[in-house]
Amino acid sequence: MARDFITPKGDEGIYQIDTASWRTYKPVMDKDICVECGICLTYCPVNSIHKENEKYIIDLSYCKGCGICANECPKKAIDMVTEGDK
Amino acid sequence: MARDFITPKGDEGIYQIDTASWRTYKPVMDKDICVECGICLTYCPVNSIHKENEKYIIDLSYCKGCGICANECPKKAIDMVTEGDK
Amino acid sequence: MGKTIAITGNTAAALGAALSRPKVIAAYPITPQSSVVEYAASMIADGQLQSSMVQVESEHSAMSVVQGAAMAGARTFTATSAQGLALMYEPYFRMSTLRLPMVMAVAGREMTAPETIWSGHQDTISVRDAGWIQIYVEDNQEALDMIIQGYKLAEDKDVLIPVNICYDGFYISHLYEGVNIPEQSEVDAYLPPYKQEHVILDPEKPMAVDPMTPGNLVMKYRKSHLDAMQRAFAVLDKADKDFGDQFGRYYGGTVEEYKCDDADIVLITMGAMSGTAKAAVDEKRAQGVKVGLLKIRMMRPFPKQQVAKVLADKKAYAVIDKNVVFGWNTGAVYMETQAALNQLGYKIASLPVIGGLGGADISLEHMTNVIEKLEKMNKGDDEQECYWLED
Amino acid sequence: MGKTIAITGNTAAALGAALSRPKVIAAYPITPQSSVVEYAASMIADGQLQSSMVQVESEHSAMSVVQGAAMAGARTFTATSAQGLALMYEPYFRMSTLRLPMVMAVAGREMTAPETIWSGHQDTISVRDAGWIQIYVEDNQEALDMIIQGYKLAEDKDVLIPVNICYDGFYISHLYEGVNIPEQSEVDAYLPPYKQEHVILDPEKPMAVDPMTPGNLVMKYRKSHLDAMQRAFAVLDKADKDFGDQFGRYYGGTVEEYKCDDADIVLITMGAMSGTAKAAVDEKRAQGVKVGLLKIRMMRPFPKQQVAKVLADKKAYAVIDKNVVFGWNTGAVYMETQAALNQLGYKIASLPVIGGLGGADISLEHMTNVIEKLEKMNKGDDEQECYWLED
Amino acid sequence: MKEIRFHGRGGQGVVKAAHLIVDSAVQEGKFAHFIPFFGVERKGSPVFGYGRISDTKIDLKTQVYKPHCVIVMDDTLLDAIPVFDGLREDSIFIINTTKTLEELNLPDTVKKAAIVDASKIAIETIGRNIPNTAMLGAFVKATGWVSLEHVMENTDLLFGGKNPVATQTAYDEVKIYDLQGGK
Amino acid sequence: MKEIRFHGRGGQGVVKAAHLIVDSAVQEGKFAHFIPFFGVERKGSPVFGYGRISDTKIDLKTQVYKPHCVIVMDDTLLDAIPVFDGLREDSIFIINTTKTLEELNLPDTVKKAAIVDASKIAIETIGRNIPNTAMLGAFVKATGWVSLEHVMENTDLLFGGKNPVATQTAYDEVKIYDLQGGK
Amino acid sequence: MNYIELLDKKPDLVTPGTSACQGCPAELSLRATLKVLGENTIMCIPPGCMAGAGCVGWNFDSGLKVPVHITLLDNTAAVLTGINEAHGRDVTVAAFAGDGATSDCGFQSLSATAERGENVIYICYDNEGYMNTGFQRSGSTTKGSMTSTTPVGEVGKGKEQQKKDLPLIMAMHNPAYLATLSPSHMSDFVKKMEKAKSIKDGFVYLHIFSPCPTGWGFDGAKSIEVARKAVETNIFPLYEVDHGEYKLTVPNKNPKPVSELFGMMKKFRHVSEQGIQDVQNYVDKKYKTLQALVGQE
Amino acid sequence: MNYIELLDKKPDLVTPGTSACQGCPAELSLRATLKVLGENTIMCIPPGCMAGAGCVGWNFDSGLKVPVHITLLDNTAAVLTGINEAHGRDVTVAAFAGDGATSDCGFQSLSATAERGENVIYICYDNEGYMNTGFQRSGSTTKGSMTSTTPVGEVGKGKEQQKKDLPLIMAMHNPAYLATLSPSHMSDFVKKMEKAKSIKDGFVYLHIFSPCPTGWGFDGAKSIEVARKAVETNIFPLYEVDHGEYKLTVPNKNPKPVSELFGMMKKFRHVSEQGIQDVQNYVDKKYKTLQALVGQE
Ligand SMILES: Cc1ncc(C[n+]2csc(CCOP(=O)(O)OP(=O)(O)O)c2C)c(N)n1
Ligand SMILES: Cc1ncc(C[n+]2csc(CCOP(=O)(O)OP(=O)(O)O)c2C)c(N)n1
Ligand code: SF4
Ligand code: SF4
Ligand code: SF4
Ligand code: SF4
Repeated sequence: MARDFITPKGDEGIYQIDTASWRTYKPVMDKDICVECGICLTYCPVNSIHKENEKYIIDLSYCKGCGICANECPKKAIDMVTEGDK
Repeated sequence: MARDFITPKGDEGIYQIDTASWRTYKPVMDKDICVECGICLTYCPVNSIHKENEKYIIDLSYCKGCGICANECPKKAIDMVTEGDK
Repeated sequence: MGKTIAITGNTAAALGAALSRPKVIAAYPITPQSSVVEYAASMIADGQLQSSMVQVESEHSAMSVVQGAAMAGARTFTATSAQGLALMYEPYFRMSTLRLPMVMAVAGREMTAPETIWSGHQDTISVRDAGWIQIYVEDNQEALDMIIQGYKLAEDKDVLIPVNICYDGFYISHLYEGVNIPEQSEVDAYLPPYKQEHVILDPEKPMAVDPMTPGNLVMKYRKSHLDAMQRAFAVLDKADKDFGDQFGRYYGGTVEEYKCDDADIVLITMGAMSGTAKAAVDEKRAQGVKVGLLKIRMMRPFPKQQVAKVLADKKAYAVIDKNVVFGWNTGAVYMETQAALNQLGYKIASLPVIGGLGGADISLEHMTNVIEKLEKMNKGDDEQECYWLED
Repeated sequence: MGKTIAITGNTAAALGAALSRPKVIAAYPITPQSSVVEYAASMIADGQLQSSMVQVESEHSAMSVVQGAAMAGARTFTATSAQGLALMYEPYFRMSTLRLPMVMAVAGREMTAPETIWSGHQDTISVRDAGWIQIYVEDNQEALDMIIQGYKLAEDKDVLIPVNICYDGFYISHLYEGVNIPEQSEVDAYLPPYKQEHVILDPEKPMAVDPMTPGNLVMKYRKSHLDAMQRAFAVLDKADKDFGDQFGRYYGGTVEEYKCDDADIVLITMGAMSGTAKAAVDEKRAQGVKVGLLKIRMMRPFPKQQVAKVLADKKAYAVIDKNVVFGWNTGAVYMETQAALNQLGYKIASLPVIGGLGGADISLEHMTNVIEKLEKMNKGDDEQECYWLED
Repeated sequence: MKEIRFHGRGGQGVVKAAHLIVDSAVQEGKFAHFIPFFGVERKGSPVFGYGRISDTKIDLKTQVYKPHCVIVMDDTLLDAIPVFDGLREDSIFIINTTKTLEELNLPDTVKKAAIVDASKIAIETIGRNIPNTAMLGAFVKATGWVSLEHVMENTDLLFGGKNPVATQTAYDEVKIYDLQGGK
Repeated sequence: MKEIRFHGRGGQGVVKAAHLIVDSAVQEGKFAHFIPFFGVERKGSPVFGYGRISDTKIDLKTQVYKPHCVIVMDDTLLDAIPVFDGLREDSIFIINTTKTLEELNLPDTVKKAAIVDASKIAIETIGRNIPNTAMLGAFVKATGWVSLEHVMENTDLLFGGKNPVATQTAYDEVKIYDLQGGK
Repeated sequence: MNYIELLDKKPDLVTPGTSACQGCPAELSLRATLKVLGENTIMCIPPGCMAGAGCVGWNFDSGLKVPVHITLLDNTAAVLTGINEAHGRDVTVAAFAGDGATSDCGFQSLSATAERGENVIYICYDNEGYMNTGFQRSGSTTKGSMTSTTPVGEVGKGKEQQKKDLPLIMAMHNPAYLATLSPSHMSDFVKKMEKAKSIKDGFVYLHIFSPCPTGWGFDGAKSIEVARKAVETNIFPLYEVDHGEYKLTVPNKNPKPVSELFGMMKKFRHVSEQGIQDVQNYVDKKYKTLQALVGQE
Repeated sequence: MNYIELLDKKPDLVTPGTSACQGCPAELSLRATLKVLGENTIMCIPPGCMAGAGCVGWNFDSGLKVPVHITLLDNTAAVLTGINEAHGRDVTVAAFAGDGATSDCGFQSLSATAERGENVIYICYDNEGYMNTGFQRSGSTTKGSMTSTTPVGEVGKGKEQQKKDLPLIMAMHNPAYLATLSPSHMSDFVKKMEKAKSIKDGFVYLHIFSPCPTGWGFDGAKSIEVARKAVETNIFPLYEVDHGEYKLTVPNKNPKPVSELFGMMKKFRHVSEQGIQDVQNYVDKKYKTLQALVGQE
């Protein structure tokens, strides 16, 4: 897009940061323990948790590894494990 | 006083306007009706009413002739009369 | 052809705005501008003007409201003066640097301190480097006409810069005189509805307005702004010509020359005092003095070419400033005229003059005194000391 | 003789202020100034500084609080940047026109829009006509020292004008380098307690501060202000000399000349970029080019005599502005230099340069490029087009 | 061009009176203007303003220093304000007062005086001491610079009520003295 | 004069590390400075800054375009940021990484490289992945521009705890490669 | 000394001749205020009727017999703060400001000063509009009121919004002391002013109802009557909040209808039955809120 | 759709990668807010963490998928007004602003917008300080809190004043709808946000409690826990005011002591028993006020 440099505007795309690279720890959900209450989803600040086919899954593309999901899960179904491990 | 014209300040005297000249009507107090309650004094906006020797008197030097005293006097002891009359 | 009625400068400004059909008006009262707001409010109350008027709590919010409205594509109007202009300075700067066109009328008033409510150019002059176009007018008719022209100029795609129409407090804001009020239909023909294209806040076209911008790009935005400023000279000249063709009143665009052609010496003025200067020129011409007047109409951008062109072959000139530049011992118009001449390679004898601050009168005698001083000057002389028009 | 430690420019400013013993501090955080406020707060929290610090809600109130304190006779300090300076513009103008001496540090930042938090001189330059003295510094030591000298200058009975100490955001505010911290006792000797005499709010001496004032008197107050501004040159030169005698550091007062004596061509700069310019001068001198640097330290009042004196016999000069004048296609220092030369009767080839806006870097190469352009210019040539230092 | 200086006090309607004169002149195809100057703009404080009427465009935007006509709406101003300053040889001095010419003791520079008790007329007609519309009648009679018809029409338009009556009454009652030969 | 460019991410302590170098140089009677440049200053965003060390006063106030030394605190920056720009012939490239020299695949312009797993050292010593104090050890070893004693003293003063240990460990563990003749 | 004696005997620290309109109760309130606060006071007055009436001064003369400064319209409370911080000794630092300067243009500065708990007294005289510049609307204007920026016409029906409840808004800032005052209730007025003067541990906010004969359109002789009516109708209830304790100082169990006040002046002449009812409902609701606050244990 | 489904299915209108800190609940609140308000929204964000985190944009890219503008720190509500006045059609005009922009620098603009009853939604996320510039004190900071401008030392003991009670102050402005929200109570949060969106007859003010792990000094994983504790201790009671009707949406008869919240983070570490008690008293008093307001007939 040719810019006119009149008024600064952001209309070419969505600015985003690769926040996945921030993680030291990553959340790992134990599907067996999970009771699909959805609590983790409501609290994930980066919108990384979703229900797919009746199951909750964590999409790590932007997950910052904050650990809120693990902390809030009433069943302790989520573990924070060191990035790279599993 | 020699002015330096640094910061504008009012330190030579008190600025005042000859508000007596505004009057169309002036308050006249009937000492016989007055019961010395002091109400007029409390309401005069220009501080023109005072007690002297146990009597209330109206000092006309700055009285604007607003008529509040006459209006508020519970005994109707004050009359507003045309300036120059009485 | 409209009708001529006597009105104040403030009414003229309000009418000029109303005829321009702004969608949103937001303004805050301040002497000597208040009746602009009041008149606009009464036109709306009477159903004569279809604008939203926002009753803001301060000038800072007045400018912010119109900035919001302008980003959403509306034509907007506001008016202010002195302390109000100062209070809105932050959003004022932003309005121009977001390149949102609008017109703001300023009833020029001296800046406090000292505590004053009277006339002066200090308010607008002190903020002349905040990115707005500034046009100064001489009488009520010009105030009305220039608000309409102001929109034409501001909204031109080559410009897209908001415009101040500056008229002297009291000397114009409260001046009551005959003014021709153009017909709405004629104004509509001259000034079509504005459609904003360069930026918009609209869910149908989501975008960020003013995301974070690094320095290399800031340089580009600033250069674009400065370039647009330089284009404004021609756009104003054209707006003036078109306006004249339609309404029969021509103002000269960036500057007005009055009897300059054969003049040896020239007065330079801005705003209401220009009328008095014209009378002085006439008086002195009658005495055989070859004097002319250069009235600066556009102070931002500064018409350096036009000023230099007029002065090029003159013997001497004086600039009468109704403001001071605090870092100099002169006014702003004088200082910038000096800069213009230097850059363009002229050196002409000159006299800096300051008068009319805080509502002080600039009289016909003041003007003739200045002319007499100029007559005595020799080519190349520059008065280093400013001549103060005291009573 | 104090000790030398590495600190940031902001810490230097806070220390300069603390050493000057202000009674009242009020400031509001803004990038890149915030750590000035924080450092002052921590000195107070630690019991090292006996000042009242008012935690205001905005810069408008910051300036208003110190104005109140100053009217009651207190020495005061504040610091700000860009949007903060803009927001306080109304009380800022009033502080100076009430002639209340104080020092305000400004970590220079580009003005929004575009949305930016980075370096620039636009903030202070755009308000240069609001009656303050403005001094621009080159490094952390100068920032610290000039805050102390600033009080000396502001409080001088010949001056009584508040002073801005302007230092470039990030390039100085966040620059971390060795700075000599003077001993408190030495600063006390240089800068005695301030006793305000010209105006005071005190029940023991009742007076109105800033009653309504008619135009003929406004003219006198303005003239007095402009005269005091002109006296500030000499007072700063003396403050500089006294400071140097005591602390061993001389800065040159209104301007600093760097290898100008035998120079043919001269760069003019202000603030942090001056250091880079010095390096460029050295580099070019090593190649045999007779180039010098004129660093403008005081921009308000504008030292026109000093500038003209240095440039008088030069072949050409360039001014590198880290700001724009919106009504011109140049920066402010260039424009005013032109005015100065014209008024004083000089005509020297010149090149307007703009760079460093919005945090853009002004590199050594930029500087040497400017020098090379100057070398090619002939006497009398003026570049009408501004040279933009883009990457 | 005729230059007029107006003196009065806040609340007496000085500005409105001046506007009515300008309106009338403009309707008559003349050029005219009025510039008010306020001190502190509140009831009772002295108010003044400057008017001009001319057959050609008026460029001047300055105070009037040498009036052809001075209008004083309140005789208590005589002591407070230099109302007589700059009077021309051929000028006319119009004053609202209960006093007689003798009692007024006008300076020699006043060569023609018009005296009217506009306050009395105002109270009798409109019922309030706002003397401006009455003063207009005196002005028209004393100067003839605008027509009584226009002024009365405009007064009616702006104020209505008995105001035009006040104007007419003052027009009829004003006493005009030629003082060229001394009082 | 030696010029240094620092790269890292918000939260890694880049600025503090640079300050410690300047502190040390100043204590040694040298001149030194550091200028940080922030984008959006929040955890994880790329951060960079410029340092200089010299025996004479440093006038320059500009970015470093031709560094004698580049310090990279986070190897994920290698792809994101032009960290290799302007490297001098005689410059040193210092990087915090778990990778080996081979895995890094450095460009030819890197003539000398210092590799250290500062994050690991940090986690092992101070218990958190803040690699700055470890990187200082690598820097001192690789350049010798300031003394280890001063840096450790200053680190202790500013951070205390095990930070000086991190510095020492990295000093000991950093691997320095001369790549003049190619990798 | 009872309040009448006090008003009689204490020196009047205001110029004897201000140009405030005939019957202006703001002038009355200013005089009474300074009689109580006394000579050891520094006064700030922003632009508005009181400054315009000459209470700051003209040329080289002052309008008060205590130190006085005209602040900006928008920074009064901040200036008070600065004066207070600078003064070593014990001085009463006070402001006397219109409702425009208080509720609108200077509100942020006021709110922040309250939040900081500065030891100053901020007094607002509420004439429900910008009187000095010609009666434009303020936030504090009563709904329906005609003003010069909310004129009445084909479309315009006066101010569209209810009055901004400054006293309650300020009460929620937890000042050390807050009170509403009316010149019609001078005994209450003086008592509250004395209490305000005695406060040393924080911020004081006083809100004075100040009918404006000129702007509102009634005879200046009726100013006090109008003010009294505002109290009697609960349009302006008299109460105080002393360190968090709410108290109705002039309780009003049987309020008169607001229409009685509306009938007294021109600015409401055009207001419809429905319009009056709107205000009545608002006043009733507000009074309930106040009672609830008074009643909280 | 229940609130969990809504949060799951509604499009996320915020950039997937913001640079808000790990565990920042303001990011959570912003995403949830826009999921409810939807695509027909224009958003204004003043300088602060959310703008700094990239939610406005960078260079030529936007940080949101709806129109977004970064206002000045001091004029957000006024800009909303202008956008709203200009828009012919029905668009939700909203702001998402920090407590600094709201309670301090932009408070006047907010207060006046509320007074005018503009049809816009102003949302404050309250992290009790100026986080974006390095955690300086704001009016909304809790008493005792250490911040970078109220540091702790020999003399300094953290913030000296109680927290400015923005929600109650705004409630006294008579908004059409007002509510307090906590990210720990998402069902309540979504319900209130939906109600806010539905309001067409005036001003809406929403105040979201937003603990800041970075500034306050606690582990980001605990953000929701901290927010919940604030509700449980009555430090941040959840209520709404719908056209003047007060309601506690999450009543809390047996509040936990505030010390439980104080213990969770570094910013209060230095606070003495007495200091905690001060805040406890303030919280108790405020809750009583709130109950009184709820109880008014
Ligand atoms: C920034 C700014 N805007 C506008 C004004 C103009 N102005 C002066 S007084 C005033 C009205 C003040 O109203 P209020 O505070 O209610 O006092 P009142 O006149 O009613 O006594 C206004 C708008 C100003 N002085 N400063
Ligand atoms: C007039 C002005 N002053 C100061 C600033 C600097 N500034 C930018 S963001 C900010 C803090 C905002 O705090 P808050 O609104 O609480 O948002 P948070 O950063 O906590 O999210 C400040 C002071 C500014 N942008 N404008
Ligand atoms: S760790 Fe944090 S960011 Fe990642 S999924 Fe869990 S809550 Fe979301
Ligand atoms: S909170 Fe725990 S149990 Fe509930 S959906 Fe998430 S992982 Fe499953
Ligand atoms: S306009 Fe009203 S408030 Fe102002 S002085 Fe006159 S009566 Fe008083
Ligand atoms: S500093 Fe606090 S509020 Fe700001 S993004 Fe980080 S966690 Fe969120």
